[in-house]
Amino acid sequence: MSTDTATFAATALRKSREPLWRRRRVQFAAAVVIDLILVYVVWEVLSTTGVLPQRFFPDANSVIHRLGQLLALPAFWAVLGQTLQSWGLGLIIAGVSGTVFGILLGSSDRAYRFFRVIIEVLRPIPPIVILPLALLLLGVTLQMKLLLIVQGTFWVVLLQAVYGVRSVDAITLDTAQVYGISKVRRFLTIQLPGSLPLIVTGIRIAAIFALIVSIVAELVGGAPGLGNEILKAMSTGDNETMYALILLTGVLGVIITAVFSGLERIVLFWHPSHREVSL
Amino acid sequence: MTQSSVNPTTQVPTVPAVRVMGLSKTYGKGPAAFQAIADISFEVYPGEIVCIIGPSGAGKTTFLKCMCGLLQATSGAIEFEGKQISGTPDRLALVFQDYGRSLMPWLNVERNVRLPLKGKRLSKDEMRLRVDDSLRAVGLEASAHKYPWQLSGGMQQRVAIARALAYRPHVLLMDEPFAAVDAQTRMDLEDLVLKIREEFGITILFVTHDIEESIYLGDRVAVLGPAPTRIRREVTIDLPENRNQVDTKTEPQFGEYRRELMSLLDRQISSERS
Amino acid sequence: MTQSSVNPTTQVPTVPAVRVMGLSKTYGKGPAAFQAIADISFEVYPGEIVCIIGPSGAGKTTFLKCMCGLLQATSGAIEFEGKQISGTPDRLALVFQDYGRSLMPWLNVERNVRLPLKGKRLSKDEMRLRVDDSLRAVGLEASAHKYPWQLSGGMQQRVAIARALAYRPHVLLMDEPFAAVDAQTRMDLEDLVLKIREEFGITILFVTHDIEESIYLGDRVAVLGPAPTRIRREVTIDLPENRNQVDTKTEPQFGEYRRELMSLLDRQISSERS
Amino acid sequence: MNGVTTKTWRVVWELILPVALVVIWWFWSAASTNMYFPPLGDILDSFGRTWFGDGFLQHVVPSLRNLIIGYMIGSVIGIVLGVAIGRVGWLRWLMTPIVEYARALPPPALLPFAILLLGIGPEMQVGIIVFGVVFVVLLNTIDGTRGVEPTLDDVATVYQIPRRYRLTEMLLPAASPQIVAGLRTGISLAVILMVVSEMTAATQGIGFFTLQAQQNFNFTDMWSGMVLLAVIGVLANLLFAWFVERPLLFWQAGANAKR
Amino acid sequence: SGGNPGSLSGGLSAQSQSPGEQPFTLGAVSSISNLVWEYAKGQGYYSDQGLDLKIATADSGPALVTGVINGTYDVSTLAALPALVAISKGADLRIFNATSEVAPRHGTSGVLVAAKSSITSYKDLVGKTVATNALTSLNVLVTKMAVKAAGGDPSGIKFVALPFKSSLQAVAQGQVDAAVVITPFITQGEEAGLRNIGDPTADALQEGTSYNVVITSGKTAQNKAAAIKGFNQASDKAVDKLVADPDMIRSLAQTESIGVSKNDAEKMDLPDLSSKPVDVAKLQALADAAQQYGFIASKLDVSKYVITP
Ligand SMILES: Nc1ncnc2c1ncn2[C@@H]1O[C@H](COP(=O)(O)OP(=O)(O)OP(=O)(O)O)[C@@H](O)[C@H]1O
Ligand SMILES: Nc1ncnc2c1ncn2[C@@H]1O[C@H](COP(=O)(O)OP(=O)(O)OP(=O)(O)O)[C@@H](O)[C@H]1O
Ligand SMILES: [Mg+2]
Ligand SMILES: [Mg+2]
Repeated sequence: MSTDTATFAATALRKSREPLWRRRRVQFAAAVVIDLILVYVVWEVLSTTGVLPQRFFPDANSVIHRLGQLLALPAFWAVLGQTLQSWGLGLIIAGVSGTVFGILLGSSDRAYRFFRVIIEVLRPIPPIVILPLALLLLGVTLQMKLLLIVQGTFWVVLLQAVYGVRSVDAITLDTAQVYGISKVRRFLTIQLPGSLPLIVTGIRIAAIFALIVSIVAELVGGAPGLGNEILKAMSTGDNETMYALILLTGVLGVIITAVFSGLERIVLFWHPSHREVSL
Repeated sequence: MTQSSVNPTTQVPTVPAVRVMGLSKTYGKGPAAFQAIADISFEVYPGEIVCIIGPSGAGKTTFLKCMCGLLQATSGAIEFEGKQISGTPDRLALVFQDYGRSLMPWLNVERNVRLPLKGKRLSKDEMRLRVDDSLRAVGLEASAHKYPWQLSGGMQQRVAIARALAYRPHVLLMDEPFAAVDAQTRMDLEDLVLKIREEFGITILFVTHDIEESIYLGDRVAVLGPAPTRIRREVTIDLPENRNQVDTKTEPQFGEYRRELMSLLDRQISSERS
Repeated sequence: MTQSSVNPTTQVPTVPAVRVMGLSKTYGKGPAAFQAIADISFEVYPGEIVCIIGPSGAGKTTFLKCMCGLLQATSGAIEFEGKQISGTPDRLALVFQDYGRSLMPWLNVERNVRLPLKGKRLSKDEMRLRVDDSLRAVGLEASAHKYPWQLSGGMQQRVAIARALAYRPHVLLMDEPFAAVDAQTRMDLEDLVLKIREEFGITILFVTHDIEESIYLGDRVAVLGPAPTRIRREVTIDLPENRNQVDTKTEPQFGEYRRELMSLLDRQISSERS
Repeated sequence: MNGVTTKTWRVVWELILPVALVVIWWFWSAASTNMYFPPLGDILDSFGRTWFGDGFLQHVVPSLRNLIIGYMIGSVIGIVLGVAIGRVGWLRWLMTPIVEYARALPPPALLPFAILLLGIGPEMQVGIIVFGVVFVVLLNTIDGTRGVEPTLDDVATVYQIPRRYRLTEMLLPAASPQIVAGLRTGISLAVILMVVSEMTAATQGIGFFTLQAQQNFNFTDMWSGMVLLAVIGVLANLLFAWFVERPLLFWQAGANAKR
Repeated sequence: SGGNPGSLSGGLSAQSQSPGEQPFTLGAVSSISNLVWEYAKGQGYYSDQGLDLKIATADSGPALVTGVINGTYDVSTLAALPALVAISKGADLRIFNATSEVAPRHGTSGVLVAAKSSITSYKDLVGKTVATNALTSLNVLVTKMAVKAAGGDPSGIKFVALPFKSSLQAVAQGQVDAAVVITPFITQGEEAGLRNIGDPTADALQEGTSYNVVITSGKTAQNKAAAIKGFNQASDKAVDKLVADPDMIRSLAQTESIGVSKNDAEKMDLPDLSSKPVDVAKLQALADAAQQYGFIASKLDVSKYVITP
C-alpha cells in the first residue's frame, strides 16, 4: 500500500493547514487535560471526605509527587524499557501471526472447523495459570514474558481477524474470483484491507492486553520491569509508589492508544468511520 | 482502446465460445427453497453479442453468476471454448449489477481498474496504457485518483466497466451495465461495446432492461420468462453491421423488433400477474 | 394505494412546497476541494412533479442530498412549505440511488418498509395496511418475508420505493428510482407515481436519465449542466393531464420535447468533452 | 448430499485434531516422573475426583456464578456505553482518554483498590470481571457503531426514525458483527479474570483451587484445574455461538454465503 | 506511610559484572529480610568470595522453587514451610542455611484485630475469618498451632489470602476479623489503631526453629558447591554484623531497595536474623507439625535434604 501511504502523507500535510482546533491531535490533548483535571478533582474530593481512607489509599498529590520523583530516576527508565521491550516484541509476534492465521481461518470454513476445538481450549487459559510452567521451561527470561504475552493476546487478534474476514463484502470477493486474482494477491489486496477494521480494533485491544500481561508476568513471575516494582512496593506497603506506578501504566495505555489511533486513521482512511466527512 | 493487435473474428466459428446445457438453479433447501432458473440451454459463438432481457427478478443475474462459477448450478453443465468448466473460467470478466459494492473502497479509481491486471505478466507500461485507455474510454480520466466513495453512482458504474475493459477478456458478461449513466453517455458506451467487439473479437453477454439497447447491440436477444425462468424466445437481430445511433434506431425493422420484444415481455408479465 | 383520504390539490398554490435559493456545494477543502454545485435556484409548487436530468456526475444526487439535509450546503438557503430549514424537513422521503445499500440486511422486506412508520403514532392496522398496500403497488407482496440479499437488484429497488410510498411524504425525492427494473415494470411504476400524486397531492422531485420518462412524468424538466452544475434550462411540459403510456408517448409534442431535451443534454456533454 | 452424514462428517472433522493431540499427550506423559508434567491419566483422575464431588458445589458453582453475572453486567455496560460514546461526538472526545486509561490498568495490581471499594467476597470478584469485560465490549461497540454504512444513516435521517428504533433496528444490528466479536473475546477474558479475582481474598472457586494447587506444588490438581477452565471455555463459546452469534448474525452469514 | 524518595530500584541497581567474578543469582520474595543480602553485597562480601550476586524478586514460593529447579536462580530464600511442601511433592531441593530463626522474644509476627473487637486471645479466633498473605504459609500453620495450644479448634478458622497491607485495611474496615502479619506491618497496623493479640510464630514454634531458609537444587548443590559455600560464608558474615548493630538494620530498612518508611523503620520490631546452621531436629518438628495440619501428606525425613556447605 505504498502509493496509498504517499497519498495519506499528502492528506496529512494538507490537514496541517487546518485551523488549530480542527486538528485531532489538539483535540485529543485537550481531552486528556480536561480528563486529568476531572480525575484529580474527584480523587481529591474522595480523599478529603474520607471515602478513600488516606492510610490505605494515598491522596492524589502525594502520588503525583512520587511519580515525579520516579520519573527523575534513570533506573526507572531502564525498568520501563524492560517492560516496553517485551510489550513491543510480544505484540508484534501476536499481531502478525494472529492476523495471518485469522484471515486464513476466516476465509476457509473447513480450516476453521478443523482448529476450532483447539482454539477454544487454548484461548481461555489465563497467563497467570500457565506461569509456573512458563517459568519452568524458560526461566525468568524475556522469552517467558513473551510466551505469556502471546498467549494473552494472540487469540484476541486471531478471533477479530476471523470475524473481520467474514464481514468482507461478498461482492468484492466475487469480483476477485471473476478476475482470476491469485490467492496471495486476494489475501493482500482484498481480504486484508477488507477485514482491517476489525483487526485494527483487535490489535488495539491486544496492545493494551500485552501491556497488562507483561506487567502481570513481572508482578507474579518475577521478571524485571514495572510490574516487579509494583510488587516490591506492594509487599513493603509503600502505597505511594504502588499507585504511582499503577497510575503510570494507565498513562502508558493512553499513549499507546493515541499512537494506534493515529496509525488506524492512516490505514483505515477509506472506512466510513474515518472518511473525511466534508460537511 | 486504440490498439488493434487482435484480428476481428468475422468467419463463422465451429466451437461455441460459451455453451450452456440444461442449467438450473435453486436457492436454499427444503421448504424455503426457491427455484430461480428452471432450465436454460443455449450457445454463444465467438465474437457474438447476445442480449438477455426479462422481467425483474427473473433470474438474469443468477444466470450470469452461474456461468462464471460464482454460484454452483443445481444441475446442468457449462462449456467455455469447448471445455467443460468447474469454477471460474480464465479470461472472463463480469460487470456486476451491484457496481457500487464491487469496487474496493480502499483503492482509488486507477488502482481499482489495475487490480485484476496485476500478476498477469504485463509490463508496467502496458498496464498503465490499458488502465489509462479504458478510463479515457468511459470518460473518467480526470477522476483517476478519486476513491469510489467520492464518485457519483454513474461514475462508479463506469469504473466497473473500465475495469472489465482493461482486463481484455475473451468473454465479457455485463449485468445492466449502463443503468446509472445518462442518455448521452449511454449511447457512447453502447458504441464503445460495439467497437471493442470489433477490435478484439470479444464475446459478450449483455443483460439489460432497455429493449432498444438490446436490439441495437445484440446479434441475438434472448427473452427470459419470470422465475423459475426459461428462455421464452431467441430473436435473431438482422440489422446491418456498422450500426449507429441515428440510422439504426430509425430503421423500420428496428421498430418491428421493438414491438415484438415488447409484446413478448408484456405478455409474460401480465400472465405472471394474473 | 386504494385510500383517498386526502384531497387532490388542483388549485394554483401560492407558497412553494420547496424553494431553493442560491444553493452551492463544494466537497472537501483546500486543493482537494471539488465544487459539485455552482448555483441552483428554483421552486416547486405543491402537487408538482419536477424531473431533473443531467450528465453523470453532474451533481444531481448531491443536490437532492442537500435538499433533505443530509449534506450541508456550502451556501444558499432552502425553504420547505414557506419555512427555512436546517436539518431534515418533516414528511420528506428520499429513494436513494444506492438502493442496495439503503436497505437493512437484517430486516426482511416487510420490516424494512415498516421501519420508517414506527414511532409515527400509527395504529397497528394502519401500519400493516400501508405496508401491504405499498408492497402490492410495487409487485412484491409475494416477497414480503425475504431478506434484501435474497432479492434481485430490481426487487431491492422496488422495496426502497415501497418504503417511500408507505411513508406518505408531502415531498418525495426520487434518485433514478427505476434504473434497475424492467421496461414493463418501469411503466407500471411511472403510472403509479402519477397516481399517488393525483391521490395524495404529493410534490415530487424526480432524477432520471431517461428523457422520455422525464417528459412523461414531469410538469417541468430541469436540465443540469456538468459539474460544477447550474440549471441550464427549465422546460415546462405542456402535455394533457391523464397521461397514459400509449397515447402520451405517441403525441407529436412528446417527440418535440424529446428532441429539445436531447439536444440540450447533447450540447452540454460535447462542450464538456471538448 | 445427505444431511445427516454431512453433519456427522463435520463433527468428525472437528474432532480429528483435538483427539490426536490428546492421544499424543497421553502417551508422551504416561511414564512422566516430572512433578510439573504428571501423566494425563493422573490428571483426569484428579479431574473426576475434584470437580464431580464436593468440589462442584464448593468451587465450580460460585465461580460460574461470578463469571456469568460479571460477564452479563460487563457486556451490558460495555454495549450501552459503547453506543453512547460511539455516536455522540463530544462524549467520545471526552471519554476516550479515560476509557483508554482505565483499560490499561492491570487487574492484579488493582486488587487492593478493588478490595478497598468492594470488600472481599463475590462483589469484588464480580467487579474485577466486569471491569475487564466492559472495555473489550466497549471498544468493539464504539468501533462498530462508528463504521455503520453511511447510506443507512442517511435513511434514518431522512425518514426521521425515532432514536430508539434507530438504535434497536439500525445501529445495534449494523454494529453487531463487531459487538459479537467483542463479546466473544470478552468470554475468554472473563474466564481469565475469574481466576485473577480468586487470587486473593477467596476461599473457594476454580481459580482459587487451581492457584492453591500451584502454591502447594500439586501440579496434578493444577492441570485438572486448567482442563476444567478449558472445558468451560469451550462450552461457553459453544453456547455463545448457538444462542447469540447465530441468531444475531444470520443475515451476515446469509448475505456472504456461497450459495 | 510517608513517601520514601527513591525506594524504586531494588533489583535494578545496575548489575555490572566485574571481571573474574562468577555470576550468582539469588531469588527472593520482596521482604525486609532482604536487607541482609543487600548489605552483604554493598559491603563487598560476595565479591570477596569471587561471586557477582544478583538479587531477583519473585512473588511466590512456587516461583522461587521453580526458578531454582530450572537453574534460573542458583539459590532462593523463602519460608521453610513452602520449601518443605515442595520437597514433599518431589522437588529435588536442598536446604542449607537459616536466615531467620525464632528468637526468645516476641515480634516476629502478630495477630491484629480491630480495637473494639471482642477477640482477645487465640482461642477467640475460632469461627472467625482471618487474613494472611498466603494460605500455604507459616503464618497459617503457626496460628493454627497456637489456637490448638490455647484449647481451640483450629479447623473452625477461615483463612483468606490478602497482601499484608490490604489485610490491615480489611481488618480496619471490618471485612475480616483478624490479620496475621509480619514486621513491619505489625507496626503499621498498630499505628492504624489495631490491637495485637500475640505472636503465634514465637508462641507455637520452639525457640531456634529456622523459619526462613536458603535452598538450592540437588544439581546446583553438586555443581556449584564452592560458590554456595562462598555465598553462605558471606551471608553469615553480614548477619553477624547486623545482629550486633540494630541501628544499622533500621537505617538499611529505609534504603531504596527495601523501602520501609522512616517512621515504620524506627518503630518496627527487628527481624530475627540468624547465622546459625539449620537445626535439623527443630526443622523436623516443624515438618511434623505441617504434616499434622495437612500441609504435607506423609512423614518427611528432613535430614536427607539439609546440607552443610
Ligand atoms: N440468495 C438468494 N436466496 C434466495 N433467493 C434468491 C437469492 N438470490 C436471488 N434470489 C431470487 O432469485 C430470483 C432471481 O434473482 P436474480 O437476481 O437472478 O434476478 P434478475 O433477473 O437479475 O432481476 P433484476 O433484473 O431485478 O436484477 C429472484 O426472485 C430472487 O428473489
Ligand atoms: N464525498 C465526495 N467527495 C468528493 N467529491 C464527491 C463526493 N461525492 C460526490 N463527489 C463528486 O461530486 C460530483 C457530483 O456527484 P453526484 O453524485 O451528485 O452526481 P450525480 O449527478 O448524481 O451523477 P449520477 O447520475 O452518476 O448519479 C461528482 O463529480 C463526484 O465525483
Ligand atoms: Mg439482476
Ligand atoms: Mg446520482
